Amino acid sequence: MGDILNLAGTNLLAPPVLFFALGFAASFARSDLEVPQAVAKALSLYLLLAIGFKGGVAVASHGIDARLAATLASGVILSALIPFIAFGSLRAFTGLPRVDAAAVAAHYGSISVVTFAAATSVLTSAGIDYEGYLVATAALMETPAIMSALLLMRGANGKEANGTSGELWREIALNGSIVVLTGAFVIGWITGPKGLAEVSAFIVDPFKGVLCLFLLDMGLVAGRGMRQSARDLTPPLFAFGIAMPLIGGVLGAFASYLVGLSPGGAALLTTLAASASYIAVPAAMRLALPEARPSIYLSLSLGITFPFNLTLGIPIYILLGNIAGG
Amino acid sequence: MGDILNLAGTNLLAPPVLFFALGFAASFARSDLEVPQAVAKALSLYLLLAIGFKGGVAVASHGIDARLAATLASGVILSALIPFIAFGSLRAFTGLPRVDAAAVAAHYGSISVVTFAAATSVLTSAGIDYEGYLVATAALMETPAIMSALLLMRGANGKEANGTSGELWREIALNGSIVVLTGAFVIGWITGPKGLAEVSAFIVDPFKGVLCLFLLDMGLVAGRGMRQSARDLTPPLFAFGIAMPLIGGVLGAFASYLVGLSPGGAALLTTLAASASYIAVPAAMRLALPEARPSIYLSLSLGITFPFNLTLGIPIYILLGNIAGG
Amino acid sequence: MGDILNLAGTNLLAPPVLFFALGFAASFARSDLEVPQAVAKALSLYLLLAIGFKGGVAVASHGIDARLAATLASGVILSALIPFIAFGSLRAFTGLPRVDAAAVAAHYGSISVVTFAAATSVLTSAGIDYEGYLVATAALMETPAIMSALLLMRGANGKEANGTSGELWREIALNGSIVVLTGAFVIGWITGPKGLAEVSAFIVDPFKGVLCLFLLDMGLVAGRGMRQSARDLTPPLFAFGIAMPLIGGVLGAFASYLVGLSPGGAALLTTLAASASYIAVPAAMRLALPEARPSIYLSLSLGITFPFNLTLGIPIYILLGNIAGG
Amino acid sequence: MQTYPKKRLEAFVEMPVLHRFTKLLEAEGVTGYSVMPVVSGSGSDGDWSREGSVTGAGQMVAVVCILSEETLEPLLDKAFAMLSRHMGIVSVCDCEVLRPDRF
Amino acid sequence: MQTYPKKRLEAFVEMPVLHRFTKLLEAEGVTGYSVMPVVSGSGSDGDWSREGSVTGAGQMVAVVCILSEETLEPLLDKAFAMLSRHMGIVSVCDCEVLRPDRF
Amino acid sequence: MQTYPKKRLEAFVEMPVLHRFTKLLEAEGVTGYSVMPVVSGSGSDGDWSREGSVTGAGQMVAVVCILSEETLEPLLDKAFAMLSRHMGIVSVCDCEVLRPDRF
Ligand SMILES: Nc1ncnc2c1ncn2[C@@H]1O[C@H](COP(=O)(O)O)[C@@H](O)[C@H]1O
Ligand SMILES: Nc1ncnc2c1ncn2[C@@H]1O[C@H](COP(=O)(O)O)[C@@H](O)[C@H]1O
Ligand SMILES: Nc1ncnc2c1ncn2[C@@H]1O[C@H](COP(=O)(O)O)[C@@H](O)[C@H]1O
Ligand code: NA
Ligand code: NA
Ligand code: NA
Repeated sequence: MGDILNLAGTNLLAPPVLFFALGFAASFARSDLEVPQAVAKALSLYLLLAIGFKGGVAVASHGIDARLAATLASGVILSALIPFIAFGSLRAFTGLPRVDAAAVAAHYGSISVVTFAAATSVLTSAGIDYEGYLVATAALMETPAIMSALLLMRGANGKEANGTSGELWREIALNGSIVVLTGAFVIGWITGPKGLAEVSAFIVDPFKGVLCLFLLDMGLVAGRGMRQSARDLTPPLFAFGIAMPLIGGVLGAFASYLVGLSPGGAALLTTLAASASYIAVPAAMRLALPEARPSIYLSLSLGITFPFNLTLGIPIYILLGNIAGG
Repeated sequence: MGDILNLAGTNLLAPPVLFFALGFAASFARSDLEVPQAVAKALSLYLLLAIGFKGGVAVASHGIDARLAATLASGVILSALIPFIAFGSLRAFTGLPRVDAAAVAAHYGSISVVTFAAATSVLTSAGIDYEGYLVATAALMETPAIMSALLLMRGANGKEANGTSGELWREIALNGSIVVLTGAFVIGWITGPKGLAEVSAFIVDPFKGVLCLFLLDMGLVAGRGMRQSARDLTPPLFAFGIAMPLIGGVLGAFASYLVGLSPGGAALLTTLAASASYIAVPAAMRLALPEARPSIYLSLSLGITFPFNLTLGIPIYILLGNIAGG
Repeated sequence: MGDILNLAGTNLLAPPVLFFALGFAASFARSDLEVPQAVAKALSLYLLLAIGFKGGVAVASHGIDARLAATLASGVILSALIPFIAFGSLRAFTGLPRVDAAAVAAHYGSISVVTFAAATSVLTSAGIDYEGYLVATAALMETPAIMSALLLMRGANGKEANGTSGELWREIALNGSIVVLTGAFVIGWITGPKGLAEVSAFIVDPFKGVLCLFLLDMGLVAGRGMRQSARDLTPPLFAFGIAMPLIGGVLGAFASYLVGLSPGGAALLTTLAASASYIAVPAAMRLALPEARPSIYLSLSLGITFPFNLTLGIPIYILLGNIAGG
Repeated sequence: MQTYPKKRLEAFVEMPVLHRFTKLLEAEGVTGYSVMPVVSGSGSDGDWSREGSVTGAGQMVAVVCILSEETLEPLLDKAFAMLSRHMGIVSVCDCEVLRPDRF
Repeated sequence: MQTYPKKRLEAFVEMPVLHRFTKLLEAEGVTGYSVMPVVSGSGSDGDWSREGSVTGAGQMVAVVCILSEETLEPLLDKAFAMLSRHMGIVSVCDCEVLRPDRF
Repeated sequence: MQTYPKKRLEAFVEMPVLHRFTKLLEAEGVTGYSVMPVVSGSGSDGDWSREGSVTGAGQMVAVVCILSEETLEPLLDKAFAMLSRHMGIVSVCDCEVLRPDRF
């Protein structure tokens, strides 16, 4: 417990969190600071590529163990299951309309790669190892939640959601962020440590610095979103944005325990379960549930849950991982 | 003196200056070479962030000394004072209309971060140390000059300048470049050398290379500006663009002497006083003094003073710093 | 031969080729993955700058030898000559209209810097040295092919090609990619190893990683092009896209033998002769031969020849270089 | 110079829907269209800006299409049906072109 | 399909003034607007290009706003007053929309 | 507010030809123009997208120019002659401006 408080303190005063806070504050003070969209996309691409590649190399180095399949499966189950819990809570406690609740639920079942990246960077600083295939788990967890959300809506009114066709699923599954994460993972796996050595000056060394810059941008965007939709976020919704990641995290930790992950791996699966999507799911919701309001789901995911996870959540998830992990 | 000639020679043939020259030449030859705006903004953001962060870390390492407050104060005074000298000279010698003279004056009171960056990079190559809080001084020097320029205009015709409201001042003070420089400085101060170690592969190692790329871009933009407004730049204006940084530099050196800065610190305060803004002030002038012609102030600042400072100015300011500094 | 098979195998499973394949596959699966244009341009600029700079430094270190002039001259001759062969083959075997054939021919006489970059990166990994002035040769080979193509068209119908004026030639010769490559080469030459040491954390260390990212982008663009113009690419054209680089390569190897280049240098001149332009020539063709269809020449150059060179071509050219080189 | 009357359709559509919208245009037989970026905006669903954002959700683009009156009529119905559930607006104005056969 | 006449306002304004201009639009009760990037241009104050530039000074953006004739009238006066000291131009053309209630 | 009728010319031209086209505009005496980016498009020469691409070939930009009817007439002939061999289209619509002396 002392350790975890320590870790939380260290985390709060580490560059990534401080840069996020800078962006958030600048946005609230209505500074004109902004990161051009092309640059934000490049930073995001870099992080996905680096995380995927390193995960693949880790699998190549340490080999696949028996827990690989179980971890992947538990990730898929968590992603598909969490939306039902989220939807139920939202309907019970927040009075959010059905379609908004379903859209929000999809976000919380899915995952946030930058939260994952921040967690790996804390683990690395703390010298804690983790299974490389958690990256593949992350990629697999992106979409099942969307399916659950659509099921929830179909259950609702018998009316088919907009374009739940094969085309929609192709678009969702081949979202650029999923393709890069998965592709880089496979490439890392194929090329192994030898491949990593050739590109590590690009992929490994500057990683944390790039993460800081991207978090500055996330802070700016989150702050802007909060400024604009503060009125939409009622206290119960706000509470949901803090409670839901904790619930997801506990489920993730429990799954990690069942699967038998290492403490580091458990911390990451916990983090994945606790995190909420901000790239793939929002775009999918505009196609599948266009009546759901982006101001609600983006504010909750980016404006409340992401900052919570980045600051207090990650240390908690590392603690949970420590308890759950072998 | 031999040293300084040596330094000047080395500086002229160092990659940063040569890349600037390449951009300038390409622009004059009307090559279609260009750096996309999003990339130019990212490079600028990177330089601000890196300079700010390293300055903060330096303060964290060496502690605050008695001269901190005096340095900050002298920076503010220089920034506020220089516009009056610039305005007077312009009115006396160049026949520039009042409003253009005031706008130009604001640029010369304020500072250019990339000139500062180039100077720190020369100092680092030469193994000369400097006080980290010069970065904070740079941030503080951005805006007082604007206030002086508006005072000059108000004095002129009794008529209030356009929107000298609180809103205008908020916009000026929260200009993105000031926010990043200051914010990164504070973050560097908080996280100290430990934080720097984590991100130095991003913030320290590639710094000079990124500076080269940004200077290539600055050369392209400066060359384009010169090509387009050559006719606006009369010989007296051209002379002002060379003489004014030298006057500012001497004042900066004198202030450094009074404050008791180290030779490196004195070189930087001299450089700041000698440099002219090209980000924050131009935008502020479009709001506050829209009748002033950007072709005049951007050409002077970017097309004449910046190249002069980059090539011959910096070695001179280092010499002045050496004389003035303790 | 065992070596070369080995090299080919290694090359196929190295990160650069795999990232290209990822992009190509993502594009074919119609993923929405894309690299913003500003970022693609920045990556291209970086590669040109880094290759140019390193080439110049190599010349500064090893001095100019007697072969410099001969290499440059042979590059110019290859660039001017290959279009005639390409044009003849296209007219004889593919039934391509005259203007399309001339435009395609210009692409194959000219060169692809990213193919060159990939080849240097394979050489570096294999520990094979090469003459730095091959970079200057690359820059010189960009444009003579365009002149040949225009000659071919003028020969055709007596009618002057569109705007074969001095203005057109200025635009072609001062294409941004040529200016950066040449300029950085000269800067590298001036600053030498000392200059390189200052910027190598930016220019040398991350080079291969950046190349991977750019190749991901090239894969996306090539795949998109192929998807859209598959119907334009008849089997004879497809065969041309594979055969022509091999013919060019053999000529390049022969020239290398005559000039007396080292095995590494011969591999690079062979690669240059075998590669086809995708930046400078397409833009020039839109000006000079607007009736030629970009879908033909871009698909051939980017969609067929580039992937072939990247995967199988480069090992072959290294083998040829080994045979031809001293 | 002789010019010919055509229509200029300008649609602000959500990025995630863009692909479907352009497919509709093609299905309705337009001869061409251009997609132009939008930086930021404001509407009944609030304000947005592209800067810093990595998701297409909530981001708009503009589709500009010069077309003939005959093509426009049936297209408008279908565009209306497709976009009714989505953010964005469609407007049409009269214009003149030089090469009537191209539209 | 039934369409309704509206106005399309297009203003090229300086980047530093953009914020004030959109505030004016909102104050005048427009229901929405879109800001579109401009790459380069030429006018009485000379040529400019955004590429390579890091300051907003001298850079233009385009504001496009579909609005009703009633909203347009008072807005034009105020826009004129605001922009008279700044670079840029305002033009208005007629257009047709599908959902009249939205403007 | 009093407004004055002018013309709004919108030309989608290939990037490599842009420079020549704007030179033509200047030669014909327009008082200003703005160049706006285009992200992707479709036409008789197929589809294209700027993303990922480093060459200007096959990429379009839009040139918007507010001008007087008198300037337009001779310009159209020359624009037609210049662009006939190139990709792209030109359209013109009526618009109203506030400051007639500026065009
Ligand atoms: N009247 C309008 N004129 C121009 N653009 C508009 C207008 N209304 C909406 N938009 C654009 O469409 C987006 C979504 O509109 P809305 O669905 O009303 O929120 C806005 O953010 C604007 O970018
Ligand atoms: N007639 C015009 N048509 C289109 N854009 C224009 C026109 N006049 C000016 N502009 C744009 O507004 C900017 C500033 O114009 P000016 O204030 O005349 O220098 C120009 O650089 C163009 O981007
Ligand atoms: N009818 C149209 N409306 C709008 N843009 C068009 C139209 N036709 C062509 N374009 C644009 O011009 C480009 C070249 O057209 P084309 O020469 O027909 O291939 C297309 O890719 C579009 O960007
Ligand atoms: Na989750
Ligand atoms: Na100054
Ligand atoms: Na070639």
